[in-house]
Amino acid sequence: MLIIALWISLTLIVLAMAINVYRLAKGPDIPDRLLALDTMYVNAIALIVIVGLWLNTKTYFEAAILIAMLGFISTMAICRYLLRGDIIE
Amino acid sequence: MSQHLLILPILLPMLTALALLLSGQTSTSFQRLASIAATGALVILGALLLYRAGSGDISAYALGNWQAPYGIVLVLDRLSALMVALTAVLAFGCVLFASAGDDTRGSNFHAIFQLQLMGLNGAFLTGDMFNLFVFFEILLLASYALLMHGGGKARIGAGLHYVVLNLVGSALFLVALGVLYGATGTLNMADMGRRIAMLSADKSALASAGALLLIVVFSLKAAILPLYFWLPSTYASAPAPVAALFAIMTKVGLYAILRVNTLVFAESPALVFIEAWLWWGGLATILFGGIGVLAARDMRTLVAYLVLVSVGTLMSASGMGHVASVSALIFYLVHTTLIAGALFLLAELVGMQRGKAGTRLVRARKLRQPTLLGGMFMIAAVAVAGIPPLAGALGKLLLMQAADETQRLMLWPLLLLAGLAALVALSRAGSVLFWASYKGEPSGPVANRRQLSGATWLLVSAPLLVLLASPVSHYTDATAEQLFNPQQFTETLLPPLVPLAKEPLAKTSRTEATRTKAPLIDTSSLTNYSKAVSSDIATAKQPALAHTAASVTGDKR
Amino acid sequence: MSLPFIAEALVSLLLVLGGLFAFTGSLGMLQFEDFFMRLHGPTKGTTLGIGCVLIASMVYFTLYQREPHMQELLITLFLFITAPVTGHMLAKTGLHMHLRFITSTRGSLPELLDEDVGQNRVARPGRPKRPSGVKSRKRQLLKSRGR
Amino acid sequence: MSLLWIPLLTLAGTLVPVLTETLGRRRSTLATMALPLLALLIVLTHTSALFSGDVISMQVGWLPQLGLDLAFRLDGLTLLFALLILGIGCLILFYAGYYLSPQEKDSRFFSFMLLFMTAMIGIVMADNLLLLWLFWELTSLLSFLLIGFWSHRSDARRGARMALTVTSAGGLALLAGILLIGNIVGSFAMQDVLAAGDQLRGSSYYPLIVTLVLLGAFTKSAQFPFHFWLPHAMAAPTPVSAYLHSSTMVKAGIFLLARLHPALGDTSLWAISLTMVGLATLVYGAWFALLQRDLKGILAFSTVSHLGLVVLLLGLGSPLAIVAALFHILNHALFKAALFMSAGVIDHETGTRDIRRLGGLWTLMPLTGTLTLLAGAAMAGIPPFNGFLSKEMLLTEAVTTQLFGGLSVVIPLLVLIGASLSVAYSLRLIYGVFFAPRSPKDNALKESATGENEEETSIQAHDPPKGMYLPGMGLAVLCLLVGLFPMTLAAPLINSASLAVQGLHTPVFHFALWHGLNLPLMMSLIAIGLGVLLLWRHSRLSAVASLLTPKDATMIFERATIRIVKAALWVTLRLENGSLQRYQALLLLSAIGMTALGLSRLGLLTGDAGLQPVDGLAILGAIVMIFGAVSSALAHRWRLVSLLMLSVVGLMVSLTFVRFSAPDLAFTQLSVEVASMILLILALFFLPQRPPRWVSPRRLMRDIILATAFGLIIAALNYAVLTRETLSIANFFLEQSVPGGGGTNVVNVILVDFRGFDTLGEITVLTLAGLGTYKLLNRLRLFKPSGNLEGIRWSRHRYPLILEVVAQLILPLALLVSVYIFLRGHNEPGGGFIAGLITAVALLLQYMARGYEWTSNRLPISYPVVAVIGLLIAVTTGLGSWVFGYPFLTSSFGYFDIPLIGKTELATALLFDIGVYLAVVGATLMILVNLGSITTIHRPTLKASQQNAPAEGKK
Amino acid sequence: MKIERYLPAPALSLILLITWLLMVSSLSFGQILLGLILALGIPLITRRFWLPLPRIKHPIKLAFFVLRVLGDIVVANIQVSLLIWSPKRAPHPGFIEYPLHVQDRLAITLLANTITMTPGTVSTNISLDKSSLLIHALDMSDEQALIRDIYERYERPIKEIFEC
Amino acid sequence: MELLFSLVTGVLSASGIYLLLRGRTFPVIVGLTLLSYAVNLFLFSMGGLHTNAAAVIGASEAPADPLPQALVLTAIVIGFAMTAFIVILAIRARAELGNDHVDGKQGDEGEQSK
Ligand code: NA
Ligand code: NA
Repeated sequence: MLIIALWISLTLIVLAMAINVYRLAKGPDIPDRLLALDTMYVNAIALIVIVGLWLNTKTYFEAAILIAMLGFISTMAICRYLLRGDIIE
Repeated sequence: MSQHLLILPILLPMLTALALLLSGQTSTSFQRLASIAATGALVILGALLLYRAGSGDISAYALGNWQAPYGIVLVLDRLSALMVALTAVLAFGCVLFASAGDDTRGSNFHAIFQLQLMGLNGAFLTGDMFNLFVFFEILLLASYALLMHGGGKARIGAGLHYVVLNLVGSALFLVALGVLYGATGTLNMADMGRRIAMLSADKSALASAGALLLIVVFSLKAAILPLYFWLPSTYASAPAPVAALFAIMTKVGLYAILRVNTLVFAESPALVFIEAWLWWGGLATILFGGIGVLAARDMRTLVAYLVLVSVGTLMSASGMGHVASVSALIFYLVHTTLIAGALFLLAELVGMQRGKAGTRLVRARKLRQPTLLGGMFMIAAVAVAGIPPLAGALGKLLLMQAADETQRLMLWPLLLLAGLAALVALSRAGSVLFWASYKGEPSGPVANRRQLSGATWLLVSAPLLVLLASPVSHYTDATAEQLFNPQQFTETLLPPLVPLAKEPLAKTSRTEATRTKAPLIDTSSLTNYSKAVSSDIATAKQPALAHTAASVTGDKR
Repeated sequence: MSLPFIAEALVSLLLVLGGLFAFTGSLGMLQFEDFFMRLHGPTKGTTLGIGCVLIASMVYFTLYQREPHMQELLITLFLFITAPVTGHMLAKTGLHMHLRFITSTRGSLPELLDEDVGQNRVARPGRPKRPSGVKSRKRQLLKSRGR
Repeated sequence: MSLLWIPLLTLAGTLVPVLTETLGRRRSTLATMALPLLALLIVLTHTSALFSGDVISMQVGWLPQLGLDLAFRLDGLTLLFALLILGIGCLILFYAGYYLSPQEKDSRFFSFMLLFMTAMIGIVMADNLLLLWLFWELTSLLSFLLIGFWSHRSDARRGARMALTVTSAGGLALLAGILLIGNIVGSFAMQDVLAAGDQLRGSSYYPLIVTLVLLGAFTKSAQFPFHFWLPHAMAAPTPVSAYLHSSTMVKAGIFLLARLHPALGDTSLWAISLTMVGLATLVYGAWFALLQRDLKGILAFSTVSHLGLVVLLLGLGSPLAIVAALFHILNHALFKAALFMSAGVIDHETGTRDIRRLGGLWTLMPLTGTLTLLAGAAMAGIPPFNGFLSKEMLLTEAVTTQLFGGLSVVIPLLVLIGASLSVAYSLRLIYGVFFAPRSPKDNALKESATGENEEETSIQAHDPPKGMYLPGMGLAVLCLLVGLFPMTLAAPLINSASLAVQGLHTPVFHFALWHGLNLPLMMSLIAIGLGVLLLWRHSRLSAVASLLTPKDATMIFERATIRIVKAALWVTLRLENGSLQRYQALLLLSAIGMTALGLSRLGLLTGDAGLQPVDGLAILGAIVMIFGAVSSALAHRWRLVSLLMLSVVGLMVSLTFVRFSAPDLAFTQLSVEVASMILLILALFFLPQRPPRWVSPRRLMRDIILATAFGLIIAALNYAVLTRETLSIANFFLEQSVPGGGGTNVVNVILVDFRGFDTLGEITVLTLAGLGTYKLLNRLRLFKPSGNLEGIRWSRHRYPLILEVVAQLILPLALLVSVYIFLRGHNEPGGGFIAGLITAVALLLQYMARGYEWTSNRLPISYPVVAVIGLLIAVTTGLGSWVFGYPFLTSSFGYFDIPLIGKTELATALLFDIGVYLAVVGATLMILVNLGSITTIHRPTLKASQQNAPAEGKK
Repeated sequence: MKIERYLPAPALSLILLITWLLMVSSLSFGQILLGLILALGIPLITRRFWLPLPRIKHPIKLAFFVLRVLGDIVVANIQVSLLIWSPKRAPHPGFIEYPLHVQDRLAITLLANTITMTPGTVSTNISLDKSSLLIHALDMSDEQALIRDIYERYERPIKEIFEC
Repeated sequence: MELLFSLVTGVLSASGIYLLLRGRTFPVIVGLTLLSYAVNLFLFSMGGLHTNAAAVIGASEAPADPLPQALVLTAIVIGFAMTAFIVILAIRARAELGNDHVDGKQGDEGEQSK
């Protein structure tokens, strides 16, 4: 059961990431792409967690923490850039 | 302390730099004093290292007490001792010169200068490939920072090229390292060398690819023909004491080539190609460097091209690949490094007094100290052009003598013509700079005592090398001999070779391990490797340093 | 029904739900026609989806493998704090950049023009035409403010 | 050993002028002469031995590897030259003491002269060919300095450069020849070389050697067609001309020919080369001497001619010819030095050297006139002067030679012409200066006057002080005396010299004015007659000559030089066009080529380890990565898009690290990714964002091909390695990580222990980058756009409220996480570096959310100091092991039972990691915050104390 | 006073301690001790970065609020999912200007985030004078109803929690 | 898998090189970053591609070669330092030279207006 659930979940997440990539490529505007990238970061968290479950290991888990934190900060940086140009002022 | 002698050339400048950075910018005179004192101490250290290496023994220093090939070791042989000493001598002149005022044109000059020395010494002393990369990066980054010291259009423009090319170079370095590691499974140079000698033909070809790529990277640093274009503008635009110090930078590349050619790739089939590359590249560099010398319209550019000619000379000599040529090239290297440094410093002094014209080779106002500077220029010019009676001539003679029947055919004419080009260009430069001045009273600043002593310090090498030609060339002969006998190196540094174990992860487990928590292990291979390793470990971590140092230097014989 | 089974069932459910929500969130990004609408999916769906997956992992390790593992909670908390901020900032950026929205959008934003968002928009270089994939939506021409 | 004293004394003499500068010119000059005189004395003490044909030599080892020894010899040939160098040298020094004007920097001049003297002595005494070459080049160099002594004059500078160029070029050729000789003989020692004549002549390199050696000798001795530098060297002060360009340096080439005669001579190649060149030079020099207007010009060309004569004699090669050559060397030195001195006197007294402006000086300067008359007659070869003797011998040899077979008759004919011309210019010199009526009305003459003062300077002309004419007079008298008593005064010397050159072949000879009425005498008479005739018709002659004169050699030389320099510049600029793209392309091409060369030796790209199966996830990941990379490249004109794509690649790289079991790498990559992102966004703001113009398709094609080739090489390399089993030292680390390093995370243990030294270097690099950027940002002023590319003004929300609040919440959490990551590092993925980046990024978020000023007010920390302290902690940890007698960075750890807490591990590696942490935090913030701050009023600038330095950027 | 000095934010400290324990997933004495040290130390270090935040006056209300929001999030997701999965139904998006009653920064943030996370709305802009919040609704039929709804469900509880 | 991995490093480095050969500083920086990604992957892969084999004693029973990982970690950090430096150098160059061309000039060989 777990394996099947993992399969389903993994497939869905991977599909979600594919959509993100599509949006990233298509745009049409920078915020669209940024949104896609940010979502991709978040989906990557799920990917790592699912792979961790799959492999039955916690070794890579901190990567999820880092992605959550750092993805947010880099998205904020780009937003600030788009809003104000200068990100530290 | 003597057992830690090998690491002092790295730690001393580093600690000096840190102390300088912590002391802030409060007192310029303190910074200068500290920097000069530390560099002076390095000169003494260099002498001690020369003395130690002069005995013919090779000493090693196992960092973290992890023996080679597992840990990083510093290795002192004749060549590395010579390079460290040479760096110190050059740096001392530069730092003296810089202390006259160039150091305050930007921030943290002395600290970065010391870190540059740290990088250089580390690159010369390390016996580990990857550690060499790290020290390369330290010295490169320090050189970037020093190059930008004081800012200005020309520097920034030239610096951008220099930095980008070197970054690509660093990337290639890593690729080459990766391939070499993939083929040999080790990073220690001596270990890599002996493993390359035993590789199967298949893997040996792989290692060749890495080796050839690595040589391209080193050639970029050393600046030979298709890869030297960054050099003229970079050297010509650098602040004088920095440009002078940069005289050793190309030699780092050369040093690395010498090291890997004799220690790592000595048994590799790639060596033939490497030597051909060096030989032809070196010759072409002499040719185009000589042309550039003729074309130079500025004294700094002229000196930069002279550096190129010397690089070409050294490289072609390294491409000859025998003991005599290596000995000759080391002799020439010592001379050319110091004189190029002196010339950069002199150019600055001359430019300073010529007002707007600076070092451009056009008529300008009279110099303040025409006799003194002219005399110094004369000595430097004679030395660098390879005219008797100074060391350049001896170096050239040694090199020409070292060439064999067929090599001669290419080397001699080029070398002689390049010498002639240098002579023509330098005589023209000298006559414009010192003779063809406008009427009127000189108004430039008088050269500072520290500047003069810095330049003189380097300049003295030219006559000194002539006087000491015999002992020096004895040393370089012995150095070349030592280089071509890597067995000594390997034997003192490494435990007897144990065949490397297979990867513990067996092939089948690679694919199957995906799902199960406990991957399959080929137990037989595991026991094999643990046996092999445990015998290594027994020798790896030594109980105490006293033993380490003694065992490696082979005691007093 | 042993504990492991319940745990397994719970984990499986959470995983599937998580996957579904996450996928839905991203699908919204594909389906909707303007940026502001596309924003809704990821901020809500993806966040919740990932939350589910995280909880699933926590449950799995803690209950199923009996190795307490609570970091997932931390990440979930973190995501729930940051996701809306990301959404908000992205929307703000979208407004600032005068992104077009579909004509059927209701409401108006008159006073924002002067005060809060960028102004003096210059003519933009010609942008590619939006492919009008679905004929029935042809009426919903895209409009843009500030022109 | 006394031999060594000869060069040493003259060398020591170089210091005398400087030391005695304060004593006044006279005394200084006398003092300067003392040491050379002493050296001369030493030479003379050996004469008796040398006259009997002995060779005295000494040797000190210098550079045995090179075959270069400090070896000197004294034989007859050396004696002849040493007497000239030292004897005439002293006279000229004496003369120069009067010649130079009082305000000139004479000490330098005299020092150079003595140094030159040393070099010349070195050439003639060298008992080692390499040593000879060293001194040879030294003379070129010193002649450069001496010719250019009046450096304010452009002709002096040009003449000096030309002389240096030509003679050094020859010197370099000579070097090649010498090295070849040394190679064949196996030694550079003179006696070995001289003894190896047959071996050399038999070598296949012989023609090359002869060519090279002759090139050296001919350039030095101004033989046609390399003669042209000599007349231009006349810009030198007259003592220099007298010394270098008549009696010594120009004779060095001839000396070399004589010296190497036993080794290289006696072949038809040698003989024909020397004869032809000598003949051509003889006639050519004499012809142009006749056409010169400048006194020194006449003397210079006559020198050329006479040197040709000597070369001719050496070429003829019969024993008597060689004796004659040696004799003429002596004679020429005597009369030419005297003539130069007199020319100097005339110039000194009248202010001009133009023969057309001079005349009638006999009454005004009788003594000078007498001296000139005597020496000039010697030069013309008029009996009873010494010149007549050697010329007679030449004519004899010319008549008897059979060198050219049937064409040999050409030789005496040409020699006759040369002799006639020689008579003519000698007489012209004497007549023109002392007896001819002066014609100041000549306008053309005034225009071309070389003297500065156009006024009738000769009115005040009178004989100079004794010191100035006595040396010349002495020499002139000597010319007469040698002519009258050759067997007493010259024969022993010439005999011993000949012994040195041709050994047993030395003939029994008899110098005499009268050999009977023979063909040579007839020819002499004809020559004198013709000479007078030529002088008489001189004006017509010059008119004809001016038509015939080919282009001036100087012009050719100068133009050639300029052309070469221009060509060099063209080549250099073509090669170094300042395009980074080209330099990169070359680097890449080299890398591709060399690597491909290595790979081509690989039999099969796929190794024996085989392949692992691919899974869907990996394929998808690869596609995303490839998509990201390619679109980042394609979108480079839309920079933000390119950046976002780059970010995708970065994320995928971290996921790849996760996929292939490298958690630490994944974490590091992720945290570095964010820092780089922020960095690049800052860059985006400051760099112009307008898309660049389109690139030509050809260029694009080139780039694409290059990039593809590189990609293929990398892929091939990667594939080749991946499909082969790597046998590495890795197992040691896995085995030793826990027992030896005290940590279960092997990667971390490698970083802080096994290879902690690398890590120390790495954080040094990071700190250095910080320091470097600080340098770059110093006083940087930038244009700050007021809106984005599309013209939308920046939002008025400087610090969005919601971001402010969230940043505030995140900071403590992030710090907690970084502590967590830090502490687990040694045993599980994590560590100081990642923790440091998390801290740094969290703090950066504060800067972004709240602005620079607000944040730095609350965080009054100097980031460089943090970084440095971090480095210091790391180094100090490393140094700590010294206390226990272990090498730098030896780690130590232990497990301690702490009450209530339990077994806890304490490791020095942790301390080291703290250093890493601090260094990373400090360096990252130093870079990013500084960069951020340049748009604020807190831009980095140097402190006031350092601003007194001249404004930077001027250089 | 003294406690304030060494424990500037008890709530934060508690959160940090809990977070720490969650992170290390252990309740050993050593970890608790370490957690305590960090929970006390980090606020002391970061306090300089705080702007005055309101105290949570009614933690229980907060708990209820959180639960309600969580529930709403689930509902919101289902709603949005339906919208996404049924392309036939054309949504009617719209912008609404929501007048803000709370003025505290934390409260506004909390409200804005809540709005973003809950049914069909995303907060897009807070006006400079903090008087209004611009909201983008995915499917809006009645503007006033939405405003009322938001006020009743979220803003009022928030006001109560912080008593502002 | 090996082929796929090599393909990725190849494409990454090719894209990086393509960007490096552009005339402006920003693409060059992006190119360098891409190139360093490729190189890091390359170097990392020298220890072989292993799944669920983190070099943590106890966590995986057959750990991968940790040495290349440690090397790559160092390389990443150094790469970051270098990127930082060149970014700021590019900004400085822009300020000093007035444009962002790598050769400090407007337009370059091969570039032409469309
Ligand atoms: Na492998
Ligand atoms: Na800023």
